Amino acid sequence: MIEYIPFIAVVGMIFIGLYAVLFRRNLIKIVIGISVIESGVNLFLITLGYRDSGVAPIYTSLPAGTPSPQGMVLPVPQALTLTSIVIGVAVLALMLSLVMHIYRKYGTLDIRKIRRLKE
Amino acid sequence: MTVLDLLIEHAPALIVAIPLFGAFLMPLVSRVNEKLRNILALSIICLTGFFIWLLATDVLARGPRLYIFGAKNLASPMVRILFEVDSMSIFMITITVILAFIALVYSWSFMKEHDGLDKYYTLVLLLIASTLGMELTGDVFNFFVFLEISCIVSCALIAFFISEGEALEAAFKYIVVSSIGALFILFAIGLLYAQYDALNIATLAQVLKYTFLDKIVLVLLVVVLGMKAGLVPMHMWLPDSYGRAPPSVTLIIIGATLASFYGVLRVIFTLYGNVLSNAMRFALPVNVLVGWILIALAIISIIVGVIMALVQTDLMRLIAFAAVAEVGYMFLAIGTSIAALGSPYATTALQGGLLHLLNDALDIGLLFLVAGALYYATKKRLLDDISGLARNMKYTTVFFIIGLLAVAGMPPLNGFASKFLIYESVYQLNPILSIVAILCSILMLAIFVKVFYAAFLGPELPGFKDVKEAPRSMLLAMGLVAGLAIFIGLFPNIVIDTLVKPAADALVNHAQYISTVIGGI
Amino acid sequence: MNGMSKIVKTTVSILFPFTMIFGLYVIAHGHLTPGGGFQGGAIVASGCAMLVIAYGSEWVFERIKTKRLAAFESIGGLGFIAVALLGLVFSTVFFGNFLAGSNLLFGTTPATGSTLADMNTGGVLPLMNFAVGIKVIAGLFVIVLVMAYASSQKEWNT
Amino acid sequence: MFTLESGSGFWNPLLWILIVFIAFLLLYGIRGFGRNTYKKDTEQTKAFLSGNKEPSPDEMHVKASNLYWGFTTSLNNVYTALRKMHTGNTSDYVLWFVIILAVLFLVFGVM
Amino acid sequence: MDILELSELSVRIILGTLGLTAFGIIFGLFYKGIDRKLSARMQGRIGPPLRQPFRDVAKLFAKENIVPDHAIPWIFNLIPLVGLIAAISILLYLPIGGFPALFSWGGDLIVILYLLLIPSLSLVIGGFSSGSPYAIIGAQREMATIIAYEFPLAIIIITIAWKFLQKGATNVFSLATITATPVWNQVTGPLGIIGFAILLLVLLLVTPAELSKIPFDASEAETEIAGGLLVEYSGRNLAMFYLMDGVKTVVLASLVVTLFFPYNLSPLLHLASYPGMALDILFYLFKVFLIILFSVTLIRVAIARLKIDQIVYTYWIPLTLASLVGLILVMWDSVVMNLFSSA
Repeated sequence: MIEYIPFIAVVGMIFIGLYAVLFRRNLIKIVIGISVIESGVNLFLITLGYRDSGVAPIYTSLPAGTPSPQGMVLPVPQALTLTSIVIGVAVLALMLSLVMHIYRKYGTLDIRKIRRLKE
Repeated sequence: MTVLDLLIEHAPALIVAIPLFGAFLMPLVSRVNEKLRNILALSIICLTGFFIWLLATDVLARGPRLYIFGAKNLASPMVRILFEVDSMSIFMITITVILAFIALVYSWSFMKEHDGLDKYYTLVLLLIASTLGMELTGDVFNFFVFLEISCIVSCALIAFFISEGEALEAAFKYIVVSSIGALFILFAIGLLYAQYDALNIATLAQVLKYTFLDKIVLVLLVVVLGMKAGLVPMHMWLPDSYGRAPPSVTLIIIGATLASFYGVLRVIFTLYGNVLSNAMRFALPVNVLVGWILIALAIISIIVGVIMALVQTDLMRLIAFAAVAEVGYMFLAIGTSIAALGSPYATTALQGGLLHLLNDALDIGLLFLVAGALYYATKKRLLDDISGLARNMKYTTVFFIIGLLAVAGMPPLNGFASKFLIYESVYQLNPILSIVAILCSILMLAIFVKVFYAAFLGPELPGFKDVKEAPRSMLLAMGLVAGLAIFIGLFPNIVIDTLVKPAADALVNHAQYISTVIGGI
Repeated sequence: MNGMSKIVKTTVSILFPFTMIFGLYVIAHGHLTPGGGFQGGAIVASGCAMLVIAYGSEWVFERIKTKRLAAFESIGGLGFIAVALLGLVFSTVFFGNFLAGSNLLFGTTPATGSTLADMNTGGVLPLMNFAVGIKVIAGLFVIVLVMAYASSQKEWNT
Repeated sequence: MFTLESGSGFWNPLLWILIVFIAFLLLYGIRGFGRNTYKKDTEQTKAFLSGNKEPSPDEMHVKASNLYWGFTTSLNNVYTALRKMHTGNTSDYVLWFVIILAVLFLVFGVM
Repeated sequence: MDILELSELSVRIILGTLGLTAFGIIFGLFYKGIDRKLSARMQGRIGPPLRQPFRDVAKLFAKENIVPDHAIPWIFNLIPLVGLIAAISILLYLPIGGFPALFSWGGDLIVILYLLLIPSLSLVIGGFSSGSPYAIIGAQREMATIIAYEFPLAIIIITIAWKFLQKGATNVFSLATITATPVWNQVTGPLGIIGFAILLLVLLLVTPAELSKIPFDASEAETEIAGGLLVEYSGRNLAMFYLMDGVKTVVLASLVVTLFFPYNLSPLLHLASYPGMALDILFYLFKVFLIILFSVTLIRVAIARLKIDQIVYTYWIPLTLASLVGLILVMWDSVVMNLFSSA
């Protein structure tokens, strides 16, 4: 059971994030919601690569007696997560700067009022 | 090994690397000279086009190619980062590079009076590089990375007219929708990796078993990529962002949108190619189910697209809704070919859909360029505010007429050739599909005749006495697209035989795609 | 944003060099330890962000030319692709690791097994880490600086 | 070779262009027999308005959004529904995405 | 393709175009004369002589060719010609006079459906480009009419092709296939015959709208918008539109003949060579006359003009539903017959 907790957390985080995007009105909260979804997905990737009592996958600093490569956690999901984090930073920065500019033009952060483009 | 062989061998990497290199070069060059920067950007695209031409001649003659990054020995390609280029990828990158070239020619005059152009060119080249990467990669995770890059860059470009609040709003909507979509794609990739320990499309396609998780992955990928391609009812971001981006950028964003469409094709035909027709659901093979779902969404897209376009007052937004309908036509053809996999008309439908992909890019692109020229000349966006421009803008009028006839699918232009193939194949699945498609294409005609009347015909309003014809580079760009549209219209068979048919065959023949990787080189 | 109190400023002045060194260390050891260009770059950029918070964005903005930072960002990106292209020239493939095993710069082959880390290994990886590091430092610093400056009182009112 | 064949029919653009070209030459010739002069800048080049005086172009111009009025009015119900759908609210955009996702999950038997 | 075939093809194209242009224009005007004479007799008038349409054209050629101030001259002048040329080009794809179509390998029903749009579209753009409010109102009505009647027309064409496909024919949109075995021979039971009869009726009712004849001529409506989209046209430009109308009448009647009555008398009477051909041509002209008599003359004499929303309603609701019923009957035809035969 205990090994499922991370996956439950992943689903929980994705739903919390979706909730924020769907039902919160503040732009900043929507941005936070997207960040939460992203963290959930990253957690999912990291969990995939986890092995019970595994060590960092570096050959030169392997503790003595660890079977290699069975004793290491998987490096590929970590690489994926890192890439995803980097992308996440870019998306976050872009969204926040857009929010700043939108606030200047519209004078509000309410998503329901930022809809000059419709129909 | 001659130099030519060497160039062809490394072409897949260079096609992505050259625009990327150019993108980072732009800020440095534009400190030196602005004209030099424009020339450099164009020549970078020409160089990319040259490599694409080299690669295309080779791949079309000899079958798919692999390119493995960073490895001297080429053993076990399935655990490496690789590009896999088959005829379908060639088809897509050809379209992308043509659009990119035209957009850059157009930007020369169109963007002249704006500042921040060094960033503009950087972003445009980055967008081109990421779109090309999406179409070349043989690896789901790299597909995600390129998709995200294209999202971020498109968002920044949509917000390029930063003094307009609407542009910012469109960009924000775009980034929210597409980043959530991309995260779901990453989630799906994680699910695939968890089951099969592979990220490579070919390897995954071979071992995929259509388990419970694979169903989730299929739904996630198809829905997200469908959203990025603009399927109704997930299309709302598309009119917003197409309508507010600079028209030259819209042309390249059309390319990125089509790359998402390409993603749908890859997922269904290649990734799930082995399992779809074997698995059952509701006593139907799953490929029929997927096909009919796509057809249903496509029909809704066509109808909603044309009906909404009929009442738009903003010209670019109107064209964007027409683009939604055109995407619907593509999905209609593709859905038919999936639902009727293996029958002779499925091939026709697939060819028609792919030819329509090319035609849609050209026709909608041409209309956006004309709309941009009108905006450039009058600084007005709304159709109600302009009138009688045919007197002062003769060439633009001719190009618009070509675009109008092409997008409505009137003979003898390119739109007719592809719609002809679509009508004459989808009716075999169900006659109603063809009927709706024909009717909506006539509605499309009505929409653009209205635009033609409102913008070009009608009495000469006092404010437009001294409107000038668009500058030469914009005319050149429009002329290029119009020429291509006429060429494809008059000689559809040449295009079908050289590009579309190999692409359709490559899509259906997923075993070859897999064996290129698994069977080694 | 105006600067904070004298205590904060002094503390930041003392901490700033250490943050820089730590960040540069993470960049330089990217091929040996967890970390690398992005992570180290992010640490350095956080150090710079600390500076922005303590001294106020206008103070920093007057002393740093954002244009130059943008140029650095380009140079980082160019360097990365240039190294990859050099791989094409000297090795046989794009991203080819032409330095590994060549006994030149970063070219020695590390001993197998659990040994002390050897800086002089990794081939082109450290070079790429440096390129990415430069790009990330410049990029993130520009983002932080421009955002802070744009939301500062002086800019907001215009 | 130049005929596009779909398996159900044919379309040869070149043939059509040739036909149109020949017909154009012929009919342009026939048209040339007609009189091509008219009295410029007189009352007869004004728009025909049943003898009423011609208003300024601005007033006479039928605006684009008034075109096809009959058609849009007869589809009023459809337009009301579609306008309601296109709210312009970003949350709704994501909501549609989630709805389609949920529907497809149901169809494919995931939920 | 060697040089001989190529030269034969080019001769066919040139002579065919010239011949069918002459045929279309002469018989278009001829049938126009008959139509006017007959409708006058039905209304208790004497009516003009049969050669009156020819005189009309000759008169229009002698009149001033006025280009209004608000028009865009090159579009305004080009458009009537484009419409006439497109209407004539359809004749080359249709079987005329009992002979097989000249270029049945060059275009099929979908092509004809789209080529039929061009004359109507030229009327619309001509109206829009003349810059008069009457013309603009007429043009937008014409566009609405096009959208309206295109729905049932598409259903008819697709249904016929679908039925041929079910019977195992190839190239089902090709007119050569359709004339080889008439649609009435494709059905297996009474349901199919009823279905095709409904479709024939709908096609006959679509014809007057294609030709903008009363009751579907809201786009011209002389009494309310003074000729509508033609109001600013005069002289030889109007003559081109006049000729286009005549050619389109022949085209549409020939289309109905081709789709539903592709019968010839000569095989029945075992006539060969020239007498047979002459008989076929006369029979074809008679069939065309019957169709024009019904769907142009009779309907326009019997019914008053409809408003534009009534036109859209007529085509989109009753006629579309009728043609859908026809489609369903044709689709279920063999299914139901199989049920009977198995029971």
